[in-house]
Amino acid sequence: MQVNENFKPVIVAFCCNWCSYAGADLSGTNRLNYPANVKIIRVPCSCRVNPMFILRAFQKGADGVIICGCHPGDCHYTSGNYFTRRRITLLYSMLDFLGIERKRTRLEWVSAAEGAKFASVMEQFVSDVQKLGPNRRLEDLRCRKQ
Amino acid sequence: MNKNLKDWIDITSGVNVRKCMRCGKCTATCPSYNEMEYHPHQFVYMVERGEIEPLINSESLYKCLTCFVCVERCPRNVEPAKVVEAVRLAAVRRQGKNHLSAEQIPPALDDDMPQQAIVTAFRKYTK
Amino acid sequence: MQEAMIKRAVQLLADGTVNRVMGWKRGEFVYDITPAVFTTAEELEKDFVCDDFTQANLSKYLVKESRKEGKILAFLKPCDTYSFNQLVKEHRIIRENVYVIGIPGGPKLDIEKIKAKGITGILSVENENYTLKIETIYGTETMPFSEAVSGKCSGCKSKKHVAYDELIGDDGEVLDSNRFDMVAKLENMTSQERFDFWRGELSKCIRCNACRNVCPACTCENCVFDNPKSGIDQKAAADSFEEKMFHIIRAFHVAGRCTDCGECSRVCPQNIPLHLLNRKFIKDINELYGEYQAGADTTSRAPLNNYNADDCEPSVVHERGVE
Amino acid sequence: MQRIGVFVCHCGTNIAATVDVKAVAEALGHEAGVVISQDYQYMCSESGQNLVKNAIKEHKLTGVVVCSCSPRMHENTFRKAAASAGLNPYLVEIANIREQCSWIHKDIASATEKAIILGRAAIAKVHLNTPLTSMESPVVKRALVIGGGIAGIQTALDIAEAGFEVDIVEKEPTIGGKMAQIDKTFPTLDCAACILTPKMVEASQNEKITIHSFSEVSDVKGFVGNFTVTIKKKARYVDETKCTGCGLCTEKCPMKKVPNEFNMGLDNRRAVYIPFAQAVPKVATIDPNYCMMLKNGKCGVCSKVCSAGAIDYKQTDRFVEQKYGAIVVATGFNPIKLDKYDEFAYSYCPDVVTSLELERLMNAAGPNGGTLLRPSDKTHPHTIVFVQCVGSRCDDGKGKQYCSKICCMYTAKHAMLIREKYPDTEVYVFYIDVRTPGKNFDEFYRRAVEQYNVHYIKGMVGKVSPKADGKIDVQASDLLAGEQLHINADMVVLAAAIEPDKTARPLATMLTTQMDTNDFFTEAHPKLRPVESATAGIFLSGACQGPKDIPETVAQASAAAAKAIGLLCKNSITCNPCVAHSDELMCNGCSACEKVCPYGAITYQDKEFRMPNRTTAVRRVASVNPAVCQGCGACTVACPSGAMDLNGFSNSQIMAEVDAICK
Repeated sequence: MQVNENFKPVIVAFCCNWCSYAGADLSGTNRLNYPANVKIIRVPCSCRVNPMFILRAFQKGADGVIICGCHPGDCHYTSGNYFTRRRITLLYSMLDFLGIERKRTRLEWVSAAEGAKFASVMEQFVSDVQKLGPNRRLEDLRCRKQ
Repeated sequence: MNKNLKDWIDITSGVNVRKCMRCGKCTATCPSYNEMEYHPHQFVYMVERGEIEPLINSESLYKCLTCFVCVERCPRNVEPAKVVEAVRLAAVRRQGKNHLSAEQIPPALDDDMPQQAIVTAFRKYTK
Repeated sequence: MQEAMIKRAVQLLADGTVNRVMGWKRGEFVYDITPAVFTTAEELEKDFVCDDFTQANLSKYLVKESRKEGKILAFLKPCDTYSFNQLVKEHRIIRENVYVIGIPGGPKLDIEKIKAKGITGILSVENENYTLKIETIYGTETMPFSEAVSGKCSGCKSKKHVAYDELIGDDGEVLDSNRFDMVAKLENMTSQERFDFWRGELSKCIRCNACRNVCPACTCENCVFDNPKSGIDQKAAADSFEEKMFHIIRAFHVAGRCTDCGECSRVCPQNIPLHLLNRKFIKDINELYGEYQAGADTTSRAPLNNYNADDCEPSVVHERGVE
Repeated sequence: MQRIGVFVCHCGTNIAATVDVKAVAEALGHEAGVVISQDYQYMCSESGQNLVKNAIKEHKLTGVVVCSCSPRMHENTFRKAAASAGLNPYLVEIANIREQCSWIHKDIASATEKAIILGRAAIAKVHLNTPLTSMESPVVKRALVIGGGIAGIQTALDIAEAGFEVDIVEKEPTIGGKMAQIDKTFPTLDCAACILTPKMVEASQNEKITIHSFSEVSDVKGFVGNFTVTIKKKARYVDETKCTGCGLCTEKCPMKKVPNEFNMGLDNRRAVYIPFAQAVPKVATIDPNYCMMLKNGKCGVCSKVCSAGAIDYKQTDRFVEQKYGAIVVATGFNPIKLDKYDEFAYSYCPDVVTSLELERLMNAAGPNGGTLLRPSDKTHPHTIVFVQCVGSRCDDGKGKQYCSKICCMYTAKHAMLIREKYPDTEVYVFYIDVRTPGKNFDEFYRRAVEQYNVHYIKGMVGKVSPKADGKIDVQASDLLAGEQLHINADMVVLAAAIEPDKTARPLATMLTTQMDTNDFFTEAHPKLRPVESATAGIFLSGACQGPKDIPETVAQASAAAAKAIGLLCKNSITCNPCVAHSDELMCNGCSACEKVCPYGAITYQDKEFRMPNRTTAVRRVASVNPAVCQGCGACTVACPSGAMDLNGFSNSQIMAEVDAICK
């Protein structure tokens, strides 16, 4: 597949305040580089991420959406990420069913101590989306900047 | 270690030998203990280590009565008897090692033997 | 059947058990059936109908009706009782205010399938030993019953009533249906093929909201798409994405609650197979979290409001089937 | 119209080296609603904060965006600064342009571009921020301890010591729990009663402590700081206030054949009884299942002999309602039933006993007065076999998957005590692993092996068969010797697994606390909050949270007390205002949110709503208790109608951020 080097995918990352957001901070503290395309939105828990947010991001032109939460069993609110796991599994399955490229969506468990993992996950996710090219199947053409 | 053979035993027996916590309860009440070279817990452990050849070559294989006491008692649900049976099958199914040939059958026949037993034995002990 | 139902309804009205009856009545044409509430024996005898076209699921209407003064009698087909149970579980129907009579289910007929044979000017449709005798203004036509069976009945999941106060006719069994075949077929397509399929289907959507309005799981006081605070309120489909978003979110909101009654596809004026979205969720839930039939009882926890510590990771989606 | 101030921090060169801060301030200054956009060397410094404060006053700002380091670092700093300048602290948003931008990117152009986008997202969010105020909720200065074992007693004593009223609810006629039944304690071998009974007396004499013995919790309402609990005081047919505990009734009662549960049914008590000599409260209780008077109205001996006139055959269950600020659960454990383990012959051979039964058999106050005799023929046992892990570490559906933790140590204790008292008795211990982590624990176990010559054999007992001559054949494997053994034993002692008390499950439902699949209470955080439940104001003490020995139980009991005291010390609790709230007009009352709430913060009520045409309709709607909600947001996604939203992270706020990023 032809990879367009000039294409800069827009990546939205929803990060749980207690684990992944702190993990992202740690990768910053350790100066671990990952692509600038990733923009993080802080949520109290991964279970706060409504499927509507994900679809909205795609609608407004995001090329990939990643959700990061605490590892199962480590949720600050004891059970939030277990609900996230079911909801997001089903949502991703539905997006796949509708023919949306699988690699545009991802869920990762990143703890507050895993700065390096955060950086490498982002690195890889951006490169996967880069290979897929712009999100044509799920965007709202009206909102796209020309 | 024969990886394929170990995998075959794992699949055939349906037993996850890694669940064993080595308590020895299976061996504790095995009625064939005295006749066996390898005891139920050793079967499980040796399969875990992939040492299946010695088991196949051991007479212990045919001393197991398949009474299922070990299965009944095992606190971890490991089911040693099924491991023994799987190893036994591995031995039985070896090419060229048929335990029964067609010629051997007529002399073994007697009037009391049910027809079904002969057919079953022949099916089971030949490849 | 219809006579027995009217007779029983009249009895229950007379002895004061109920003060209203929920059923169906005929519109301008024989196949033009609409749910209706009857309050007198006269009305019942004049308008009440139960035939091969009375498909509509009455459960949803009971959300409002069960909150009115007095008790209402509702005739529910097996599939409707699942929706009924689900709504009772969600505290949407007040169970004490409804007297449920279970009646045998379909298969019911889809008039569109008859019309598709080029039969027009229909005056009446009779089922004679599974051959339809259709009187039209142009004369009599016939066609096999099986060819006119409604889509929602062809994948019937159960003939068993899961909630009722009394039964007319016999109770049936949960069936072994083939309802997931089409979902499985789509799953086995490539990503591009699936996308093309759904673009073709969903682009027909005119956002008439019929699917939402008929759905017995969509009983929100105010739909999230009509709620200005939700951030996604929309008036109509302005572009190809919005109806996609609408249908995904709608399917997601009813996931684990949808009883697979098939009303959404039945009422869709554009004939979009919307039930496939719901069935996809049901199939996934069954495969990933264990068999679950919404509405089969009134106590179990919906799969999306539940979890197991060893649930699968979302990556299973990415690992199975073809990309 | 919003008036938003944007403040871009250089953080020395931390940010300024890779992000063109001037350009960021310039670009964000053009965003809608922004009236001032400044950059500064160190925004978190005194003068930096003053910059923000002055701008708030001067420009009458309605929102503040600080582009700086992580909000986990300085969000509070800037919130406080805003508050001191008269702006609601929740109208401040942080754009993280250090950890998530300048520190990870090297290219100035792309880092600057990203910083601007992050700033825009924060501005978009702050447009929708609403002023939030922390709610204050008063704290009732009284604690409830459920369970009167050593855990409950210790917790109650500690809380009372701190000066708070505390009630103990105990379902048995006396407090003391399992520890009262134990003979000696490891690893010091001091007598359990000698160290426990003074604590029981202390609890009964402490004027801050009220003991509700023979009582159960029947209902719990309310939330942290303000629970209303209904306590059911079961009828004991004896007036507690009159009974002096003289025990005359328990001697005169003609009903002699009642199994004595305190001695594990190894001997009998009367229908009217005091469980043991040091019981607290020392009050008699009549067992209605055996009392002839209560069963058929014939007898009345106890009433005749009672000089205090305390016997009251007409007593009924009473209900007491009380308000509490904190609740500590200390419901403890029980050994599991061994009816599924036929191979150990427990159900039909009296000489096969559990370890707890052995405690009673060896106890001076036990059925044999402290002499170890076989229950069947009262002869002295010469060979005793101990079996470890009976029902523990089992994956066979009959037992428990966990390790019961205390058995290794008490078995070493039993073996040692027997060998010391009866040197002619041979003791065999069959073990799978010996687990002795704990202070002086392994030394203790080694002493049993080395000094007391206890035979520790690695292997499991497979079958226990009573023989005709009264002996017991124990068939086992010795894995290290590779032998199958037969031991001709006189007694077999089974280290039965322990499980949470059966009352714990319904209690957890009442308290809306979480339990694991084994019915142990789940702690709020397995490492950092081990004595709190996830439900605010409910604390966990002792074995109800997991198997524990006495030292651990007491340590946890005091820790739970400290947590409860910390709560009771406050006059009111300040609640995090970033909590969920339900829009009643949108809510369907479907209960989806309630199901996913880990804190039980959501309740339902029927409310009347105005409908068109001057009619009204009653609808069930959810309401969130802001004192209990912790703000995870699980409910907001479970809610199909969008009625449930989260303060500080509302649907529209997050959506605005998404839009700003994707624009």
